Amino acid sequence: MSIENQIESLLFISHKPLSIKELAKLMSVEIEEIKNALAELEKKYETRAGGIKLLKIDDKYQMATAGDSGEIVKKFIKSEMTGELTRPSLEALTVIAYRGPISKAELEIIRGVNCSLILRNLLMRGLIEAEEDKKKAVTAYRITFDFLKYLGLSKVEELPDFEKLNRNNNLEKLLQGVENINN
Amino acid sequence: MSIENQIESLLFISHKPLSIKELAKLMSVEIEEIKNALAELEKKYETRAGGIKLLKIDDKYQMATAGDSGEIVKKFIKSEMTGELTRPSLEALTVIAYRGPISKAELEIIRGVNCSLILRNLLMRGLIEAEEDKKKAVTAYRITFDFLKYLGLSKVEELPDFEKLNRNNNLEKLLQGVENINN
Amino acid sequence: MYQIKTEQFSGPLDLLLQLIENQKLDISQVSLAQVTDQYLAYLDEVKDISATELADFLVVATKLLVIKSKILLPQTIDEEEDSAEELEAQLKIYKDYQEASKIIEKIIGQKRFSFSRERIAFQFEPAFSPPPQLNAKVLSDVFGEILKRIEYVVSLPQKVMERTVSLREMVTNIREHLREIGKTNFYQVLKNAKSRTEVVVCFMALLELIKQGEVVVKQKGVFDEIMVESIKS
Repeated sequence: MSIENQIESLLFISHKPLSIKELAKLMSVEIEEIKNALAELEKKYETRAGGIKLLKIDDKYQMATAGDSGEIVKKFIKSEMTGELTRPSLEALTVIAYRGPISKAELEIIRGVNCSLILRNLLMRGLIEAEEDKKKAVTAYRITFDFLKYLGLSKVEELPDFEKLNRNNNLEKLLQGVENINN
Repeated sequence: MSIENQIESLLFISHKPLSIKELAKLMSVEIEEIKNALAELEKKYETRAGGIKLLKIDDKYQMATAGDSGEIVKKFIKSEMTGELTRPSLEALTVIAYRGPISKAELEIIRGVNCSLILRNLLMRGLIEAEEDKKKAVTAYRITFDFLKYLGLSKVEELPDFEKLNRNNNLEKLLQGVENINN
Repeated sequence: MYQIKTEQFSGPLDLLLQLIENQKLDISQVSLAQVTDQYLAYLDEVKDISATELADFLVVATKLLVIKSKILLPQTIDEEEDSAEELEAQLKIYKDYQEASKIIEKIIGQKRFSFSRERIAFQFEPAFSPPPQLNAKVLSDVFGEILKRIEYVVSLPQKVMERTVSLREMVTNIREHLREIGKTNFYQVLKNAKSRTEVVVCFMALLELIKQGEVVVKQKGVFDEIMVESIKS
């Protein structure tokens, strides 16, 4: 059986996102092969535009129902998802979605407010996750699949103006300036 | 959105086979329409011959992994069910051991992150159990007797430093503080 | 004076942006200077601002005053270029993301939610399967570490409070400077200012005095000294 089909099977039964590394280990296959197969699979799901979507965040993948079926699936599984978010939460999530993985300091420069409490709140709601960057000794935040499911998108790159807001050159300058002040 | 896609979404998310009648009722659509859409869907899945199959048992439909993936799927389940716990799972288990019975909300306040997935995994492995607290209308989690026995203990109070760790000032403050914010 | 709705702003930049947009201005140092008074007025009026947020609102307040002083007193403050440009740049960037957040809000509002399965799609008998290496000692160690982390979380609001209090002290200093400046030359006071903060404090004080009608400020030409005269004396 092809690697692509095996990956599809695993993503289908799994209750959680799977990373390229996990898949490679499980299947005893080179990372490169997994990557290629996933790229193929991604393309197919995008072209089909059916009732199942393949979601992607960085090197992790998860299958989910298409946004168009949102209402009927919600009814079927009796989900209480409302998608309600406060303005500060929404702002923080936006910045993290466009610029993640992002440090707390960077987020605070963009929002102009201390974000400790809001980050904690979003972590508890499972809308973002934290990851230690051991090299830089900082914590980086990124959005989770749960937040992607709020949006009904396959990946953050589908957000409007992603290119522009992902790499904001003015911001790079500003961040450097602030680092200099802090040092 | 097409009926076909909606059916595909429902079959994907459902844990049990769905009948044509059930689908028709759920979607408020004529039986004939469901039948036609299902026929289309069946054809597509057959042609694709991917990692997911569309099974028909009597008048019920279900999605399943393709037969050839059986081995890798079993390997995945085994990896989920056995072996050492990840750090986040271990932390959750620890908090439940020392503070159980404890609600999901309290656990998440203490750990500062969402614990849905972890709780499901610990339940699956028989390390914790859920109990409905009817008075508070919440689910409370505690470690199982099997796990206690595995640790060589007969009750949680025999855990090392139980008194000291179970009654911790900061812990009480944290749980109280969050209650205040919520009120 | 323009009335600001007492609504909850998601932060100082949000407030600033709305003040500028209400006046249909573009983001520039000049427009920032123009809304400085309204910004400060809002801080005076609003009561339900939390301690956490107040600190951040005050930080922006000082930056605004630096900008305003830079525009009004170009010859005295030249090393403040960075701070002024920084706030302008920060606000422009914030605006980009705030607009994006409104689009995201709309996307979520369509409720085109996706769902994933919550359990593995495979029938198997749940069986007790403990992690082989786990023992009671590990549990107590891990719990100890969790408690340590909690110590930090619990102290978080306290830290924020401390920061706010120190900023409050600065505002108190302004009141004290009020008297002093009323009887002296503003330029002299500025010259003696040891830090950027002190310059800001002095300037803030001057603005307050003018607003309260206690002093008048006179300047013959653009680059001439600013003379402060107390009306009451």
